[in-house]
Amino acid sequence: MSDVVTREEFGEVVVLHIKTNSVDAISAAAIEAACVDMRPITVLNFKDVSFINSAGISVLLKFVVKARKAGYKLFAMNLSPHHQKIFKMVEMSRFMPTIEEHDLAAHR
Amino acid sequence: MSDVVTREEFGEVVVLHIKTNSVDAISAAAIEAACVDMRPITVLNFKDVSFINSAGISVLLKFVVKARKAGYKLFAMNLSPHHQKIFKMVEMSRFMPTIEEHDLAAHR
Amino acid sequence: MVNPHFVEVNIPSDPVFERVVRAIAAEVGEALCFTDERVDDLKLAVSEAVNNAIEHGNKNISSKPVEVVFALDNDKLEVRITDQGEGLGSNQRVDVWDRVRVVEEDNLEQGLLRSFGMSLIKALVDDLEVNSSQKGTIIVLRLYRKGQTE
Amino acid sequence: MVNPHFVEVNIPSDPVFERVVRAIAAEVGEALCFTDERVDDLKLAVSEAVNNAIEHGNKNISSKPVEVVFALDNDKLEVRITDQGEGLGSNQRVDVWDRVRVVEEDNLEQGLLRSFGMSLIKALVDDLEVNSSQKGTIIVLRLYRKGQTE
Ligand SMILES: Nc1ncnc2c1ncn2[C@@H]1O[C@H](COP(=O)(O)OP(=O)(O)O)[C@@H](O)[C@H]1O
Ligand SMILES: Nc1ncnc2c1ncn2[C@@H]1O[C@H](COP(=O)(O)OP(=O)(O)O)[C@@H](O)[C@H]1O
Repeated sequence: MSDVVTREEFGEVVVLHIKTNSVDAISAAAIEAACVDMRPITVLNFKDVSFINSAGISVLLKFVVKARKAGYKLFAMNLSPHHQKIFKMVEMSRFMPTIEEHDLAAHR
Repeated sequence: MSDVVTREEFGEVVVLHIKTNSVDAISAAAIEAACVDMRPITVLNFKDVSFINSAGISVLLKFVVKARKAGYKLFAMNLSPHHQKIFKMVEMSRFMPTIEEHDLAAHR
Repeated sequence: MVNPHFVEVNIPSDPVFERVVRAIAAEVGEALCFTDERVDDLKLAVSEAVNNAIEHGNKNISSKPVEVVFALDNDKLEVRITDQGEGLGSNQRVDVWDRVRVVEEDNLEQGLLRSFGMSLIKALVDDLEVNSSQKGTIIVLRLYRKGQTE
Repeated sequence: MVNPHFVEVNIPSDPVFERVVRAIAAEVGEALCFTDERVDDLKLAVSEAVNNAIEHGNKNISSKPVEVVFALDNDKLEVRITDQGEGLGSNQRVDVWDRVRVVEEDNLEQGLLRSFGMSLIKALVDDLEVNSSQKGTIIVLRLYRKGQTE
């Protein structure tokens, strides 16, 4: 497991905490490495992320593809208002809707 | 009162929370403006500060001078390890020793 | 401030240095008192343009520099990104970027649609100009200081 | 990475742009995998040198640029800060900065001692070189990648 993403599991859920502030071409490989072991509910936590560009979105799409193949649900948590806007613009939000911290409580 | 510094008072204490991440020539004037109304125990909270240069130290010295004139005690709180090192190097720590959050509890 | 003010930077064509230009964009945006949201838009637009210059323009040949000039004046910020590539080719025209490209079911497997970056830039800035020849490409982004034009 | 790699920046002589150079220093330090502490040292040293170039060198005349070159190679980072001032004068010699200047009781009222910035730079980097003439000053900072030399 890399430092760039840390895992937290409970029930059917895995939360992948992205620990780099920049989701871009440089951090893409390390983030993609976390894509291997997803769960029926997979949540990407963007709390520490202050920047995502199209190279970053490309790597996030790998999670989308993987989740769809497995029939898993994929969510984004703690996305900044700016990134919510960007995700809406490129319709990423259709494939990775946002979830609130408290919505996960039921699974804990 | 400026956005750059916010005040919190209790008992003999005033905590001045420095809200800019950079204590430098650019933010100096706004920080100095908070120097006017000190208390017998004045604490500068550096929690949000990630950078201090010599122009920044110069403005902090104004607090030192003012505190000494009034016979007040001046402390630094939540100084990063890097800035603790710098304050020791330039012997700023003699004039503005560090204090821990919990040491203030007695005054609350 | 006397106008205009120029911040000029040259980076090698290695994607790691895109972060350098993005950091400059953030500081310049703050110096101009842009809102946080606008600074984020600026950083993203600059990031996409610089990555294109590194990748499509200079083909990741690190000895070929990408030059970025930030021209700050009273009413706008202009950012010029110049590479030494072979230009965009005649099939790439600015009007194709008028619609923001979106992620689509059919394209998921292949990753993003082409023209994703350029259409994002166009959506985020007030004004986009592309000057391209066989000697390279200059992308000019403009952000006006009094709110957005759209 | 092919070596050396250069990141070059020109800023106007206005203290607001020192933050731009400092942001570059932070990104360059991270690209070289410096520890957080070493990145902080680098940012502070660069900040002091750039402020001196703006203030003492170019006398805050914003149309006079300060040039900063970051040269990255396998074993070190070299930062060259160049201004167009009149030089340090014969009374400023590098050896006076060997001791870190400290805040003293007697000087509190006047603010900091002179030579505070330069002695800080000298303490923070592995190597400091000053080349000064009536045409300007070049300060060269070096940080070696395998630990500090002291
Ligand atoms: N600086 C450039 N030099 C040459 N071609 C470019 C440049 N910038 C963009 N292009 C061309 O425009 C296309 C669209 O770019 P973009 O929207 O960023 O999408 P992507 O980078 O994903 O292909 C690129 O695929 C490339 O062919
Ligand atoms: N780039 C420069 N050009 C001319 N003089 C300089 C330059 N940098 C430093 N100096 C001289 O060296 C002195 C020491 O600088 P420094 O240690 O940073 O202290 P300070 O800036 O507080 O005076 C300055 O007062 C100035 O006379």
